[in-house]
Amino acid sequence: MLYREAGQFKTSYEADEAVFPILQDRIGVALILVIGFAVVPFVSSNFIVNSVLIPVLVFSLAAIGLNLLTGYTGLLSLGTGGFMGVGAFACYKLTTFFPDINIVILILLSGFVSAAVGAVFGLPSLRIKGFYLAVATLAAQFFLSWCFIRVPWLYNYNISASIEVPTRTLFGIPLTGPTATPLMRYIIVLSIVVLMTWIASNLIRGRLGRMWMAVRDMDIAAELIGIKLYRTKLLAFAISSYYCGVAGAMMVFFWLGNAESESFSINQSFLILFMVIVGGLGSLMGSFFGAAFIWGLPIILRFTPQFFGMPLNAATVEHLTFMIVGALIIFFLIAEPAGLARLWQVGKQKLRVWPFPY
Amino acid sequence: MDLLYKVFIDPFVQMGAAPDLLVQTMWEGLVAGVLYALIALGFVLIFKASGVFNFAQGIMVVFAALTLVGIYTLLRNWGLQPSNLAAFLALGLTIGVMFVLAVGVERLVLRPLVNQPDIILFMATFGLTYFLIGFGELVFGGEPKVMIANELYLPKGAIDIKMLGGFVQFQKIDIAAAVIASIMVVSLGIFFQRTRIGRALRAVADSHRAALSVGISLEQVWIIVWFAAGIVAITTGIMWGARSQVEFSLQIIALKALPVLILGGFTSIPGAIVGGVIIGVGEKLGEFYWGPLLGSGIESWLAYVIALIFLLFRPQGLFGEKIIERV
Amino acid sequence: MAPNAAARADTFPKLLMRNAQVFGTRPAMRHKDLGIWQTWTWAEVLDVVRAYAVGLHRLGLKRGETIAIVGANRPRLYWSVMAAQMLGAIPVPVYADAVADELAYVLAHADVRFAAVEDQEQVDKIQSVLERVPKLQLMLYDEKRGLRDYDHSRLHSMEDIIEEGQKALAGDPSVRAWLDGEIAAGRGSDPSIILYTSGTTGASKGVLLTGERSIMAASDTVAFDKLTEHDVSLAYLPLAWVGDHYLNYAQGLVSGFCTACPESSDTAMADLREIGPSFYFAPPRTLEVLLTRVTIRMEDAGFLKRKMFHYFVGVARKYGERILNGQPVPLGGRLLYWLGDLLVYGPLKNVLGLSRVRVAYTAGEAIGPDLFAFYRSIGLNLKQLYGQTEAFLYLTAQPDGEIYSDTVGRTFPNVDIRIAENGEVLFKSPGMFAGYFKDEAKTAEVMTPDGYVKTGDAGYFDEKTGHLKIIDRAKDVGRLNDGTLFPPKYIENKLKFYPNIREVVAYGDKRDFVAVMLNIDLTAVSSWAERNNVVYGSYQELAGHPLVYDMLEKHVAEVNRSLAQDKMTAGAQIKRFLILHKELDPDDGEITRTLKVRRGFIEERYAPLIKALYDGSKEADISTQVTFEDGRKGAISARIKIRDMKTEPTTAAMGKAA
Amino acid sequence: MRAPGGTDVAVGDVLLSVENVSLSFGGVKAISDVSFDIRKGEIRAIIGPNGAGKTSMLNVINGFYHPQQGRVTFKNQTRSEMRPYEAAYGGIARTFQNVALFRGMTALDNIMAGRTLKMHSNLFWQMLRYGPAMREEVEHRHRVEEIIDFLKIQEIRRVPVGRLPYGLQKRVELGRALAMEPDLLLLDEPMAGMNMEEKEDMSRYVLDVNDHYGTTIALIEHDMGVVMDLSDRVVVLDHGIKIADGTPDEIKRNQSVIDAYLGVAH
Repeated sequence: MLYREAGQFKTSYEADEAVFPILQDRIGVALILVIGFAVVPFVSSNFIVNSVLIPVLVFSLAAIGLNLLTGYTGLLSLGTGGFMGVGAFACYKLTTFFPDINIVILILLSGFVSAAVGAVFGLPSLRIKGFYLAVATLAAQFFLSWCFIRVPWLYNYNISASIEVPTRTLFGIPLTGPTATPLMRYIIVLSIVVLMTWIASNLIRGRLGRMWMAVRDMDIAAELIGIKLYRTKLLAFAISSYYCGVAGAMMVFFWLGNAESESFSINQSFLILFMVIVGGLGSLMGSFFGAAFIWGLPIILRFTPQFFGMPLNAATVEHLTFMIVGALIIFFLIAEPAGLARLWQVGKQKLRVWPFPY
Repeated sequence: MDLLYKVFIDPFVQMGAAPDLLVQTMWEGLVAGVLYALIALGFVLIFKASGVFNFAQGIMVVFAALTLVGIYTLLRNWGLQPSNLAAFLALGLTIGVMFVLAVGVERLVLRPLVNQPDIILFMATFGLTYFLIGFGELVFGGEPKVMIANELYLPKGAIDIKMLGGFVQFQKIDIAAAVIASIMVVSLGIFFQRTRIGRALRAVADSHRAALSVGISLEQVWIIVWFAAGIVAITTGIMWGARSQVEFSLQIIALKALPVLILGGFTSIPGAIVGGVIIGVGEKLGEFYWGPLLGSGIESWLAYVIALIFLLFRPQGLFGEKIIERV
Repeated sequence: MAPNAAARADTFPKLLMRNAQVFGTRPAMRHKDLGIWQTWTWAEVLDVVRAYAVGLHRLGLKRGETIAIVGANRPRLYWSVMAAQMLGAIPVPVYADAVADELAYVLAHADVRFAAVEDQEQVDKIQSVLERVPKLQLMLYDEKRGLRDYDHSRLHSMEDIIEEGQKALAGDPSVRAWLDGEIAAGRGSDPSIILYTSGTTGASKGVLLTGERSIMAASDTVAFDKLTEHDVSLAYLPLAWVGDHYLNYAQGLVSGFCTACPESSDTAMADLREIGPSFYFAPPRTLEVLLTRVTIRMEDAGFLKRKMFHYFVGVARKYGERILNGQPVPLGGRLLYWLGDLLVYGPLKNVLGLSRVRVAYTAGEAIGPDLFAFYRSIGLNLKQLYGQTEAFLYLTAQPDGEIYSDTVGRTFPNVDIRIAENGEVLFKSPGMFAGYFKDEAKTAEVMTPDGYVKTGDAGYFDEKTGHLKIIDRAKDVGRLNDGTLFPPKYIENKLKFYPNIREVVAYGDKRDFVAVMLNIDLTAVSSWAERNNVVYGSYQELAGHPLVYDMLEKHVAEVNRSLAQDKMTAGAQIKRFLILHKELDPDDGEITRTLKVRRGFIEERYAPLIKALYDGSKEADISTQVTFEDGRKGAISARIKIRDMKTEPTTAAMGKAA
Repeated sequence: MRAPGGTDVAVGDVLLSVENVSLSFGGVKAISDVSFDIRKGEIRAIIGPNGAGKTSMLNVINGFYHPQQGRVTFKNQTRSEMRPYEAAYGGIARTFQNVALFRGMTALDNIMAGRTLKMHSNLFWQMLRYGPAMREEVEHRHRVEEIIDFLKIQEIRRVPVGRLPYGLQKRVELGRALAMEPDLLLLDEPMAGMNMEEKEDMSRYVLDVNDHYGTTIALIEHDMGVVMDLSDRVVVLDHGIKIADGTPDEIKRNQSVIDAYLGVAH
């Protein structure tokens, strides 16, 4: 309905292959970015920024990471939490080694560490598939979270066995640590997420993306057209883990402020996997939807009783939340197994052919 | 050099030096293994018959145990005497609950999701897990509980046997666990091999149409396996509960069943048992003899690493059918 | 500025040179090819055409010779026309879907030595009739595919020829000078093109047009519709039809607008949507098909959506045209219409690819008032024009704001129209043809002593509007035995306005009463059948279905009612009708390429049916020869039912007495 | 116009030769001691009753299976073992009996994927989708569009292949193979499950490929009519043994072939 595609024709392949070939989409995205950067900071409270926006963005990035691996390359992983942890601890160590290098750079660097770790734990994927591989990644998960406890060097021998984020500044403005304003942290996180999302979209639309999807859809045929399976899969693990690592680092440095092994437990891995599935396998857009849904739902559930002035104690609400989330996930898988992204596509298509049904 | 010694020589020297300790460790491993095996059994049952990788098996164990204890306390509060009667009544009711659960799962989860990709069903069982956690805590409260072991006539105390120049201690409950587990496995084995339903179940594993030809609807089969898995869960719950206590953290050990499955293969009942024992014994030995080298707690991941290494050499597991790539 | 600038250039090649200077960097031509819209600016086009011309010259094409152009709307074929004209040769476009016989006739009659064709299909077709075209020496093809192993002694790829030309031009400057000379040598009075009219009767005639006149005609219309180099039009009409040559080729060169060629005929719809033309021409049939599709697709929409759609279409019918004509409309109406535009008209036009259309024309046959009203009401500036090949299309057209569905508009500037006493329309016009190629006799036939051309159409000027109204072909207007007037086309059109009816042939001249043979519209009727779960195995079965008969009977009854309105036509009501078992098909020669029915031919072909219509029998057997897609011939036979109609009393007596 | 089977294409020297190849799974012998060769530019048919080991032969040629005995020489270069992707690099493309497309991807992407081993831009540029990477994308998109044009599948360019009818899927798969610009194209029952019309189209395409790109083609096909029209030479397998080899006419007359098809016991 909003679309006016007549007369939007392409005279070059560059234009034809653009991320958003349709003008109206470009406008939409531009609007969202403007709102994200210019409007939200002024209208939303610290609470919103701190416990909704930042986490959702961080998780979206992690979800994108997992989606590259599971959604695009078809390799099921339950090690996401671990890889996020690697990023976080790596970044922590880097800050202690190079206190003067800008934190943003360190965060982006720490991703490489988890990329390396990811690649190592990706090795089994050359031999095994499906749930077997999932279990293999569980090994990574448990080994890593064990390391986060048992290797004191990782957290500089703090008695608390947790990492405390030091204060780091950019042009004198604190970005991390207790003194950093939520807004500042939000802006940094948003920028990094936008940048990395853009890169991800470039990757999946290009040669590498096609190789990944080829491996996902039919590895035999993929090998036959000259795709080296092991390189492609390992690359998928590495890049996926890079995204998760950066997400993990941001989670600690721009959101939680401190973290211990627990923050990167198996539950974290499952949480991210939920986001990917609910959002839609093989869709970047979906990763955002999934993160927002899975993270937002409990918050909403938590506040609705208060809103209606129902006297429920926190514990009960907590339990109810669990139940409802569980039920919703099942309901959701039944309603739309292809995830929120699919709903979005359908809606968009409807708008494009409006007033016709198809 | 020194390290190599510590890794490859020293542990075995210790074993030789104190064989009684070795036996003790292996026994504990064995028992743990048996319980892993029981959980794995739940997975296998469901995977075999419905191809669903039931992540909820772990929480089902906890849930079963909680329900049992919960109902028991309820009955007692109503002043039901004697305690044993209450206990067994509770057990019966719990079994009923597990049946209701099985039916519910089949109606509300499996049936609507039939012929969805595995990953989707897998995720659905996650949802189920969340639901059961929430529900369980809501009804029975989150705090740890004590299993009603002696009310159920489960033995207490230990037997010390003098052997190999030392004492090896066998907890009676552990022995009971081992025995009951074995009974469970054997009976399930018979159930699968001998009975008509059992054959139907195996038929389903191969093809759903085959099952129908045996005259059993898919729905029934699913209910049956989930119910069976529920029974297994109760047993496991009682055993674990009796050894430690009943709490939600138990569900994490459920994940231990995964490496067991890897070793045993997703579809083999004996595989589950053997795998369970290997993992149990392996991780206990590793913890006891190699743990100190790395700082303790390695049993949290050792099982997986064992499975992982194992996978690289035999992707389809010990007893799993061979996977052949078709072009 | 375009027109007067054009006036200076008196041939198309000169115009092309002008455009290359004036609009050098503007797009002249686009073509959906290899997935994107390949684009050429006027400057680029000039270069290619120059090279092409040189290439053709080297192959021996000489001034005054003819060259056949056969194929779909593709840049290289348009360029073939331009290149030929550059050398003073005369292009002769031929319908791409013409069957071998027609093709052979035209090629032979136009005694072409060269043929520029689209692809293997056309090459094969021509080679199959080679012996009947002795003069043909060389063929040029655009699409290389499949022609690799053909004997290339008399076959060249356009690409290669153009390349050679480029080399030659680059090689020595004198060639360029020579070519400029050739272009300059072209005179406006020289024949610029021969368009063969697929005559409704007998063999087609070659209409000879000259450059100067064509350009003058085009300049007038370009000025009339204020077309500029910023306009875009989609070339999807047959290359060989005057419409395409006029609207796209001539107007394009005069105004400098961009002509876009679709990827293929079956993607034309999608391509239309992508390119979003600002100037659009569609014969009523196309508009009809379009509307049918719209209605069918809306049928499948959800309840609310359907409700909304119909409601706002209603709103549009109420206010749309008045808003378009700039007449006063109540504020409420304007608001509703605005809302409708947001929810329905805008999106609808967008999906159909008509959002950006500034001027749209329809012509060729009468258009249904509802059909016409629909498009105008949703804000498409659709107008009617009247003309013919001999006039280089335009004779009359409707100026903005003076739109009536039953007129074809005012006499065009510089056009002179006279109505003969027998009601036939005669004209003199700037674009007037120079005569029929190699056919003095026929030329003389259609010319009046005082130099007017007979259109062969009967019509009159409407008093109120001053617009021309066309009722029928002059020679087709017949009389029933009781002497009442019988305008077959008029009746046929009234019936064809029903979406369920695709084709109609009416009989009555020198007969006791009017009877019609109907063709169902497969798309509309089959979807109707689906909705009312009517089962059928074949077209034939569907056409013969009693329920279908009932449905069409209602339509015929309504037509009778409306015929009864006017005392002129009241006597010509339909007494009997039947539904044909097969679609009338150009491949069987039953209708022309431009989809006009060949009444005479059909009369012979379906003699038994017509006999049955008039001897009162309830049904009749018929067996007909048919040509299948792949050219094979076969026969289908059927038993066809005939229905009687009761006629209405003349209601006109009071109403239209004055 | 054109002699059937494109015999007018220059049939040159040996491109690939199979010498005494034997292959068995466990105890079962799939191929025993088969030898034949494929010449540059020819269309070579491999026929035989079901279970004759035809597909296994193709799998040996492009490296899915490794024969226990015998050698395969491709472009004068003998090898015992190689991975399928090495075959791809070597210039062997292949379509499958039951279509093996990337179902989740559009027809365009499927064929683009066929260009993978022709693309080289590094990860950095791919991340930016700019400079070399973009240039490469465009260049190869252009080549792919030519193939799409050649196979007349413009309308389905953006359709996920999973949704396409069988005939079109086969065509897309052929397109993907062509995108690799192979020297040797292996077609495993390209016309399986097609109606007459589709078969004619597909035959047309096979000939055009052989003719237009000068590609050497080895194909397995059950429809004898098709085989005889298309191929220059035919090799006949039965129960893993080569029972005949020659021109279509020779094969038609060969007694053992007739027996094999009539199922006479050996």
